[in-house]
This record gives sequence, structure tokens and C-alpha cells, in this order.
Amino acid sequence: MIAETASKTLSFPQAIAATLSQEMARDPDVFVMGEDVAHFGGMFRCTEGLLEQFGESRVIDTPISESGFIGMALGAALVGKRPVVELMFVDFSLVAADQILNQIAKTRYMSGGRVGVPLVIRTQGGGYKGAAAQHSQMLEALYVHIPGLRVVCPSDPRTAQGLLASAVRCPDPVLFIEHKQLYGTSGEVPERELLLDLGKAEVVKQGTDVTLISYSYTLTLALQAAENLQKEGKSVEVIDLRSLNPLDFDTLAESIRKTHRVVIAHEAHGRCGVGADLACQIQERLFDDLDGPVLRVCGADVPVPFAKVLEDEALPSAEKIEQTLRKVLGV
Amino acid sequence: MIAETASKTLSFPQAIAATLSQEMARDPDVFVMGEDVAHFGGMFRCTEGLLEQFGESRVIDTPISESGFIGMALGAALVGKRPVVELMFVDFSLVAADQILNQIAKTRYMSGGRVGVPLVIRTQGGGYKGAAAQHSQMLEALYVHIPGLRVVCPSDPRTAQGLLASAVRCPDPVLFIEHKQLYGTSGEVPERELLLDLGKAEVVKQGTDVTLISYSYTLTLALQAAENLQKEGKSVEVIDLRSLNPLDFDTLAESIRKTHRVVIAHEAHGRCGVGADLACQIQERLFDDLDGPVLRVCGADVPVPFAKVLEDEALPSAEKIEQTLRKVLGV
Amino acid sequence: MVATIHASQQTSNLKLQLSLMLLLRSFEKELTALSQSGKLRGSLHLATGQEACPVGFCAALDPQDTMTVTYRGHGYAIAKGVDFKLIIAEILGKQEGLCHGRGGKMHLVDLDKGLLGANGIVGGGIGTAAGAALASKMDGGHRVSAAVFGDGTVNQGHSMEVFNMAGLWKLPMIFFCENNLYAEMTPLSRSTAVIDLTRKMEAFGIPSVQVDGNDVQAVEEASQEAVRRAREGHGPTFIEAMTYRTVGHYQNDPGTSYRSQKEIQSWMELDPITRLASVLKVSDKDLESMRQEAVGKVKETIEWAMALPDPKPSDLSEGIYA
Amino acid sequence: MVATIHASQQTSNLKLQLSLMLLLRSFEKELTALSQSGKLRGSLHLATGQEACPVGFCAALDPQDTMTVTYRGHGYAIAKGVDFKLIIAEILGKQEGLCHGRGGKMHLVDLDKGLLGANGIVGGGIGTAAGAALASKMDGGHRVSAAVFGDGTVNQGHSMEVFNMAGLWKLPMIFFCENNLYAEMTPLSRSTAVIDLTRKMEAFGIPSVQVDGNDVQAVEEASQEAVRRAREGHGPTFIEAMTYRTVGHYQNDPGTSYRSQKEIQSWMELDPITRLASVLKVSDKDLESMRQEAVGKVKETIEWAMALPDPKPSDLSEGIYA
Ligand SMILES: Cc1ncc(C[n+]2csc(CCOP(=O)(O)OP(=O)(O)O)c2C)c(N)n1
Ligand SMILES: Cc1ncc(C[n+]2csc(CCOP(=O)(O)OP(=O)(O)O)c2C)c(N)n1
Ligand SMILES: [Mg+2]
Ligand SMILES: [Mg+2]
Repeated sequence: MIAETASKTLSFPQAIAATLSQEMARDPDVFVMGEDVAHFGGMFRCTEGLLEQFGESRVIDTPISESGFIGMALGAALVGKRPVVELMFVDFSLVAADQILNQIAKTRYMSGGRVGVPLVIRTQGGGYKGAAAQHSQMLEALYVHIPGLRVVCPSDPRTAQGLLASAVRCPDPVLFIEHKQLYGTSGEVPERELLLDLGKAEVVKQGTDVTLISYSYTLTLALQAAENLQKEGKSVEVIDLRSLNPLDFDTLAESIRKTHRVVIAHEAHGRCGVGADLACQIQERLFDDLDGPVLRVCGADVPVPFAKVLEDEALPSAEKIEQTLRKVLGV
Repeated sequence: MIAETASKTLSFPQAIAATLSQEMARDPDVFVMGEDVAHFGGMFRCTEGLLEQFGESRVIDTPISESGFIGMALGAALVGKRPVVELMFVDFSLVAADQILNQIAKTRYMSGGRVGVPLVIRTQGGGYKGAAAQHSQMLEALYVHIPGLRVVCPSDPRTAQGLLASAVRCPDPVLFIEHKQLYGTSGEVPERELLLDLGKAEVVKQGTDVTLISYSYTLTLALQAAENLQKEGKSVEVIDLRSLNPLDFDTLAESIRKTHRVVIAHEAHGRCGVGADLACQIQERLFDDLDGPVLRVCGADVPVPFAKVLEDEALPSAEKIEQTLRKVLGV
Repeated sequence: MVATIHASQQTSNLKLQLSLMLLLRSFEKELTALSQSGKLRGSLHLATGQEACPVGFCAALDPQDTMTVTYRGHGYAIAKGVDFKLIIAEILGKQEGLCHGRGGKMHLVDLDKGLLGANGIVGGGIGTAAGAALASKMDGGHRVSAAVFGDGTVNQGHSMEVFNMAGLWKLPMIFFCENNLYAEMTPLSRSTAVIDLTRKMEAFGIPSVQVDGNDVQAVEEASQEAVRRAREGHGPTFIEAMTYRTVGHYQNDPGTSYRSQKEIQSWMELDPITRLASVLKVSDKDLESMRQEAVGKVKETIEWAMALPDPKPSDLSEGIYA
Repeated sequence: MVATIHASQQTSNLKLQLSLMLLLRSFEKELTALSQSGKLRGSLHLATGQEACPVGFCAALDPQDTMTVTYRGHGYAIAKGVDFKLIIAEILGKQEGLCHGRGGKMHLVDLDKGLLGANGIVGGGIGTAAGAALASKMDGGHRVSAAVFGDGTVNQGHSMEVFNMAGLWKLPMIFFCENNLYAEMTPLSRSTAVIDLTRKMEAFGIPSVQVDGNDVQAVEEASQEAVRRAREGHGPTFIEAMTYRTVGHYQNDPGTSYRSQKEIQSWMELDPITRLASVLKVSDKDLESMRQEAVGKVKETIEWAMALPDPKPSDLSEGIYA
């Protein structure tokens, strides 16, 4: 990592808003649309100030018509705009799934590569807040399964800033999933423009005994678990996946060839989840490097329950990740 | 398997229609709805004759409003009906994804188990017909990822009949995915009512050297590949998964403990697919039983292309499965 | 039907409705306090100021009639007869709660009382309500089914698909739209091309009626008429109840950044509770003591519910499949 | 604008339109033959009898105007100027095809000609068209965007969401609805509560016009007017073009089990090609020779395209990401 000279502290929503502002100032084709993003500044304050800066024609409040306005983003992208849509909860992506999966994801390939779809769908997911089954999901696996979309999950304000700027400039459609637990966090971000490579995973903690792969808010929990084990002299290498599609398998492989042990931690359901996908690919391609099975810590295969005790039981925690690491390490 | 005395030959669509007729005659609460299912008898002839038998109030043509009428099936199920919806192509399920995944799949759990949702969504998917990217998908992985639905894929007229009858009687919502390649096939079905257990996989060919897991139309290809290798004295055990959720892991495990080698073949995309899910679970739970990695034959991770040469390249074939079996067997 | 009720019975009905509105109001107040003190999880979508809608509408329904409501729909649940205590227990995430703590506030459901479900997805339950109406039609159409939703919900594709099928098939149902002028922070005029929703419904062949949603008697009357039409096989009615939430969209929204103090004040003056109280000539003192009684009932229930056991973590997977 | 064109120019325009309609008709005939002989993969959704719609409508558009169409939309692609040869090559799955053989018949797209895409999902491209209109509006509204779709498509939620936003934001666009009376095998009267679609559009604040969709001049005129309105900032127009496919829904549907012979016959008599020919006083003989010419052109192109190389299997993953 190159040292970033000047930096400042921003909350996660501020980092998003600042990045959108930066990109809109840079490129007049970038515009923002979604429910209550303009006059109100976004339900989660991620578009605050944009209306004042860029006006109503580039910061657009929409009706509650996700399929409609996401479809419109596709059309605008095809004629040269760079729409950044806010979809308030990723759970609501299901009312627009045809537009995302049958239209946006497929347009480029169906045209034989002749047509680009440069748009970003920024959305928000995840649990831990008692928001229950229809407001707590992490749905990235659905969007990784269908080819054609880039799927990106930032893990803190800095990666949000760097990945979002790259997403806005990306010629492909990007589904950018923020986590509601991160909205309350703050962190250092560089004063200057930051661009992080969309297709790269990052080793965020070096280690030698086991590779722990995670992303989004779960990375916070993964790092806690890794630090707990560090105290006992166990060295956990932690990788922030960042991009779920495309996958930076090389970074994973390099680590696994060193550690020979793997744990994957994410919040989404296990079945056909990203963890299952990674574990499958790892055993397919690195079977002989593995000392034992790739283990996962996932959200339980039930709709996210409302009651705290149940939600806690259903979702990953630092403790559960630590337990799984111990299992893999035999300690 | 118990010998089924009297039998007859039916095409796949006839087997479906006969089963629907049987279930509607048995239970007055069963009704059928979908686009052109009544007066026309279904785009694929799977509801032929039902209107004449049961009348317009139980065989209902709908507008092109999949989200609406699938939502209505949920409401009807809640008050005691047993709707069987036809969704013409599984690709179109994406315009109804909220109703299927946020509503139907979650209703029972969100009610604390107090409310049942006995409905069936019959749909059709798959490629090989030059129907291109929006009419050729197998989307089961999306519906397995989200808990709450039973997901079932018949592999011939007989399993279609037995599984569909069970699906109609099931107290949980069932997504029943037929394959367009199977519509042109015929097979023996029993004269008498057939009920196949919804949660069971079936060993359709015994073998000792490698376990080959498949389902839907791909099973046909899997059996061809297995037979080809049989000629060389290689004994492939072939399992028809049938139910993708819940998963009959015991049947898989029993076979794998015997063969120590696994190949999974399906048509859907690989990333976060059912094959990835199975491979992950197998290595998690049976790591020490495996002689090598679990390998997959999947649809390529591109939208299904139109041109024949490309579609052939993208989708599984008996030959590709055979090659992968050879790799696993080292022959 | 209304006409056959004796005046005294009507008055006593109205008194009950006043009590019920006070109960809903107190319920929301106490929940707000609970939320502020951190004892309540998740978002709290209140309907303070809109109480005449659930109370007036549900008065027109029979026990076997069905309905779906929104994240803001606890008032309908209570007015439809769902056990108030079980709702509070659910909102507190208790095993004895209406949905054993799995569903929470946004997902109340109680088939015995005809509540097919609250919903977290805008418009998500409208198809469900229509499906129950379709089922009823198959059985002769004696049960009526209702979908309750807000003004902003008419822009969701699912809603419009269902409007069309209900109009086409003349389903025995009621679309009860609480037009509180805003969808979250967006006024109807910035989200809908045609803001006269009753005109909009003509596209779906559904007759409409607009009603003062802060007048419980007017709401009940319009609802009775719609229910009658539905039960007699004349198909669906769209009721647009003009109302206002005097609070924010949810607990963290004061509701003041996008609405003027004057606007809020003018609606406060149309408060359905004080209006009904004055119709009934209930003195301020009597009203206050009725209010106290309602608050007491809610507080007591909350206390009871707080002491209930949580669900068992080991039962996490209970209830997902039959 | 129409008025300023000299009569002779108009006649020569109409002659060109007649040729174009004959080309479309021949195109469909030859493709049908190809499909019957097993040389064409997949479904073939024809628009035989509806040719006046694409030809009349596209005549009103400028090259930079954009549109989305359906699985049945090859006529619009051709009339909008997409290279006819590349379309045939695409339909034959060739590497030189419009979409390098990846898209196929249902997914034609050519940004250079303003064709934003055909679509396999009913209503799936309507948002796309509106998005291009929104972009145009941001840039001053000089480009007009059109969504072409069928009568049954108005019942899809996505369509209605977009109708509303287009009406609300006064987008420079045209909703061109080919009302061919059926959605697959279902007549409009069994799928829509209000079958007068122009009335339906009032719900979305969109003015409508109904036009004889088998009269190419009428279609062009109505379209010119709608385009003018859009370009002048008056917002969207809904054009309902009454037409009929004299063939089945797709190649395996004779189209006769759900439509009477009489009905089909009566529409055959309104055939847009013979009608325009008689307006232009083109003799049967001349018409036949024009037809022969069109057939020749199509056959020649098919022959050319059949000989082209297939895509390379090893290039399967080309084109999915930038
Ligand atoms: C599909 C979907 N989109 C967006 C939301 C977020 N959301 C929750 S309430 C709401 C406003 C709904 O407004 P209205 O229908 O007027 O009902 P009200 O809240 O005013 O009662 C929105 C946009 C959601 N829950 N579901
Ligand atoms: C979402 C969706 N549902 C169903 C279909 C199947 N389907 C293809 S064409 C069609 C009929 C469309 O009718 P209409 O809009 O009138 O257009 P037409 O085919 O008559 O030109 C249907 C139902 C589809 N392609 N997409
Ligand atoms: Mg509202
Ligand atoms: Mg039509």
C-alpha cells in the first residue's frame, strides 16, 4: 500500500456522499437517482448535499418504482450517461430483479460485447439491527450467480470511497452493496481522490497459520477473531475480498498455499452462497494444498429472525469465527 | 423400488397434465392459474384438458402479471386453497422475485411457523434450444439460496408425476422446475397414483468407482456418460438429486463413502450454483473420505448464447461429463 | 345495515371506537418511549393521527374477512381483533409473541383473525389480499378481503398488476389507501403523474371513493358500502382515506424537515380522536381519563411482556418448514 | 412538417414504404421457411400483417432517436436503419451477425442506429427506452425515445411503473403500442379490466391517440405528431395502433385455435401492403415484381449469411465484461 499523505476522518455515509460529489463534479454524465435521495439527502444520508450542488436534473427523487427506475438507469447508461442508483435496501432489489439480472447483467454479452452498461446500483444490506426478514438480507450470492454484473462490497469508509469511485468509472454495471452496520462507523479517508482496483482482494492482516476470507461488515468481526487468536500466538491471515465478481482467486491462492487452511466468513445464507462458491473453487483448484476442509461461518439458512437472541444466533459473530478458526487450527 | 404393476407411456407434458387432473379431482381446493393455461391448455400443453374438466373458476388464464398472480397464489394458499401456478419460463420468475423470495418463502418462518403456504409454482427452464439468454436459464440456485422454498426438479415423466403429486400435497411452497428438453420425451408412468418423497435423492444407477450427482435434464446426459464409461469397465454411481432443497445429504454421503470420488453435473451457472454448494458441503463433511477434489460440470458463467456452437460450448454434454469423470478416475 | 342499528347502539359503538383509537394512540406513545430508551429493536413506523382509518375500516369487516396491511399496520391488526398482548409480546421479540418473536413488528400475522400479514415491502401484500379474495370468490364470495396501503404504494408495479386483476375479475375486495400525502419524505405530487388517485383507479375498472380519513364515522360508512358491494358480487372498491401522520415516517424522523409546521398544525386540528370526542360530547376530563385507562392498559401489557422469556436460540430453525 | 413535403416527394416516400413493407413480409416468409426446414434455431415471433406499424412509426423518427422493441421487433430494427444483412446473419447465429451470434433474434441491438434493444421479457425494455428519454431530457430533450410493445404488455408492473414516471417527468418519449388484440392466445378483454387503452393511460397523465395500425400513412402521421410533442417538451404520447398478426404467435402456433377464420379473414382484407399499393395505384403486376425483388434480396442475403463462419467456441466468454 502506498502511503496516502493527507487524510481526514469521515463517517461511512459521508465518505459515500463525498465520493459521489467528487465523481459528479468530475464527469457531468454522472447522475444520481433513487427514493428520497434528493430533497431529503437519502434515508441513510449518503446523498446529502448533492441536490444543492448539482441540481434536480442530476439528483432525482423517484417514485417507489424500483423496477422502473433501475430499468431507466440502463437506458440512460446506453446513451452515454453514468447513472448511480440508490436502492434503499438490497431486499428491495427483488422487485427489480428482472431489470438487474435479465436486462442489465445480460445486455453487454447479448450484444456480442458491442454495448456497454456503465451504471452503479448502490444498495444497503445486512442484519444485526432487528429489522427482520425483509430488511436484513445480504443477497450478493444471487447477483454473483448470474454472470454480467460486478459485485462489490466495501468494508469501511476508505474502501467505500476507493471502490465507489472506481465503480462509477467502470464500463460494466456494478452492484455496490454497503452494510447497514457500517453506516454508523467512521474512518480515515485520503483527502485526495482514491481509486481502488475493482477486481482485487486485499490482505488486510498478514498471517501464516490459516487464511480467513471475509468481506463487508463481517470483515470487522473476522479481524476481531483474528486478533483474539493472535494473543495466543496464532497467526491468521485475513483477506478482504471486496470484489465478489470478478473474483481475485490469485490473492486467495497465494495465501492458501502458505497457510494450507481456510475459513470463510460471511453473513448471507450458506446454501449456494459466496462461501460455498469459494470453498468449492478452492478445493477444486488447491486440493493438495489443503490440510483439511475449508470451513465456513455463514448466516443460518432461515429468514433473518426479529428477536435479538435469534438474530444473534443466526448471524456471524467474532466468537463464532474464532471458534471455527480454532477448529481448523486444532486449538 | 416397489414394482409398479400397471403402467402406460406418457409424454412429459401429458404426465404433468394427468397429475394435475388427478390432484384436482382428489382435492377441490387445488386450482391452476397462469398465462394461457386454461383456454389454450398451456404453451407447453401441460394443462391441456383441465379447463374442460374443472371449469373456469379452477383453471384460470391470467394477464401477463407474474408478480401479481404469484402473489395471489400466496393469498389463496393462506385461506385454504392449494394453488398450482404455471410460470411459463423460469426466466420470468425474476419479475416476481419479491413475491417468491420475500413473501412466499418467508411467510411461514416470519409467522413463527403458525401459517402454512401450500402452493406450487410449476415452471420451465433450460437451454439447448437456441432460445438465448432470457429464455434458457436454470435459476434453481437463486431459489435454493433463500431459505423457505422447496425446490424440486423432475428428470423424466415418471418423476414428474410422482414429485408433482407430492408437491401439490406438500404443506410448504414448492418451486417445481421442469426442463424444456424433457417436454419432448416420453416414458413409463404407473397407472395408479404415484407419490415420490419430496426430500429424497435416488440412486438411479449403482456403481462403485465414482459418484456422479445430477438432476433435471442433465441427468440424461449424466447417464449417457456413465454408460459410456461402463463399457470400459468403470462403474459410475449416478444419483438423481430431485430435491435441491431440502437436500438428501445422507444418500450422497452413503455413495461417496463407497466411491471416494465425486462429480456433479448441472446446467446452471457455476458461481454460487448448486454444484458449488454440494461440493462445499461434501468437502466440509466428508473431507477424509475424498480421494481428490469434487469436480463440476456446469453451464459456463456467461448468459446463454444464441448461436448453436456457442450454446453447445456453454452447456453440459454427455461428452463433457465423461471427460470430467475420466479426470476424476484418472482414465 | 348501518341504518338498522339503533341510535344508542351506534353511540356505544362510537364510544368503543373512541376507546380503540385512544388505545392505538397510547400504544404508539409507549412504544416510542420504549424505542427511545433502547428497549425496542428495529424501526418503528407509527400512524399517529391516522387512527380513524383502522378503527373505522375494521368496523365494517366481519371476523372471517381477511386483510393485509403494511409495516405501519399494527392499528389494523388490533382493530381486526388480533390479541393486543400478543402483538406487544411480538414487538418485544418474545417467544409468546404473535409470531414467536420471528416476525417482529413489520410481519404481524394472525389467520384466525383474518390478518394475512403485515409487510415490509411496499405493496408486497396487495397480491396476498387479492388471492384471498379470489379464493373467496371460488367459494361464493361471502368473505371480503382488503389490502391496506399508502399513497406512494400505487406506483409500485405489483400493486398495479393486482389492481388490474381485481378489476378484471371483480374480486370481492377493498383497496384501502391511506393517503397521508407523503411516501417517506416524498409528497404524492412528486411521485405520481395523476395525484387524484380515484381517477387513477379508473384505469383498472375499479370504482373509488374519497373519504375524510380522520373522521371515523365517514370511514366506517364508506367502508360499509364498499364491503356491501364486494359481498354482493359487484367487485372491488378503492377507498382513498385522506389522512396525515402527525409524527415522522419512523422513529428517527421528526417529520419536520419536509413538512411545514403549519401543515402539521392544521392536521393536528383535525385529530380524529378529539373530533370523535366532540361528536360524542365527551368532556376533556372524561377523555383524559379514558386516555389514562388506555395508557395504563398498554403499560401493564408492556410490563407483562417484558418479563416473558425470549425464544430459545436452539430453536432458531423452528417453523421454517412444516 | 408533413405539410411541407411536396406531393411527389410524399409519393416517393410512400413507394419506399411499400418496398420496405414488402421486404419485411418477405423476410418473415423466408425465415419461416428456414425455420420449417430446421435451419433456424429457437422461436420465431412474426409480425406478418403488422408491417405498417414499424414502417410508419420509424418514418417519424430521426436517426439519433432511440427505441426499444420486443421479440417481435425485427421490423422496427430494419425500418430504423439497422443493417438488414447483419440482422439475418445474427438470426443465423453467425460471428458477423449484429451481436456476433450471442444475442439472436430476440436480442437485436444497435446503438449506432438508436436501437437500444429487442427483448425477450414482456415489457422488459420499456424502462430502457424511458431511461434514454430521461438522458435526452437532461441534454435538452432533442432526442426522442420510443418503447414499442404489445397490448398485453400494459398489464406488466414494470410497464406501468414507467408509464407513471414518464407522465410525471414529461419525458420526451413515445409509447407505441401494437394492439393486435391478443397476447399470445389471450384476447385483451380477458386480461385487462379497461380494454380502451387510451383511457387506461389517463391514469398516468399520458395523452393517447388511437390509430389504424394497418394504414402506414395514418401511423406515420400520428407518430409525427407525437414526436413533435415530445421534442417540443410536451412529454410522452401513447399511440395505440390497432393491428393484427395474420400468423400465429410464433412459428409453432397456427393462430387458428383461438381466433376464428372469419376474424383472420377480415383482417387479411385490411392488409397494409395491398392497402398502400391501392393508394399508390400500384398494379398487381408491379406489386408482384416489387415482391419478387424483395424476396430475391432476402434470399440472397440468407444465402450469403449461411456461408459465413460460426463464432469460435473458444470465444465463448468474449464480450461479457469490458
Ligand atoms: C419495494 C420497497 N421500496 C421501498 C421501500 C421503503 N419504504 C418504506 S415505507 C415507504 C413509503 C411508503 O409510502 P406510502 O405508500 O405512502 O405509505 P406510508 O408509509 O405513507 O404509510 C418506502 C419508500 C420498501 N419498504 N419497499
Ligand atoms: C415477463 C414475461 N411473461 C411472459 C412472457 C411470455 N410471452 C411472450 S410474448 C407474450 C404475449 C405478449 O403479448 P403482447 O404484449 O400483446 O404482444 P404481442 O406478442 O401480441 O406482440 C407472452 C405472454 C414473457 N416473454 N415475459
Ligand atoms: Mg403515504
Ligand atoms: Mg398483442
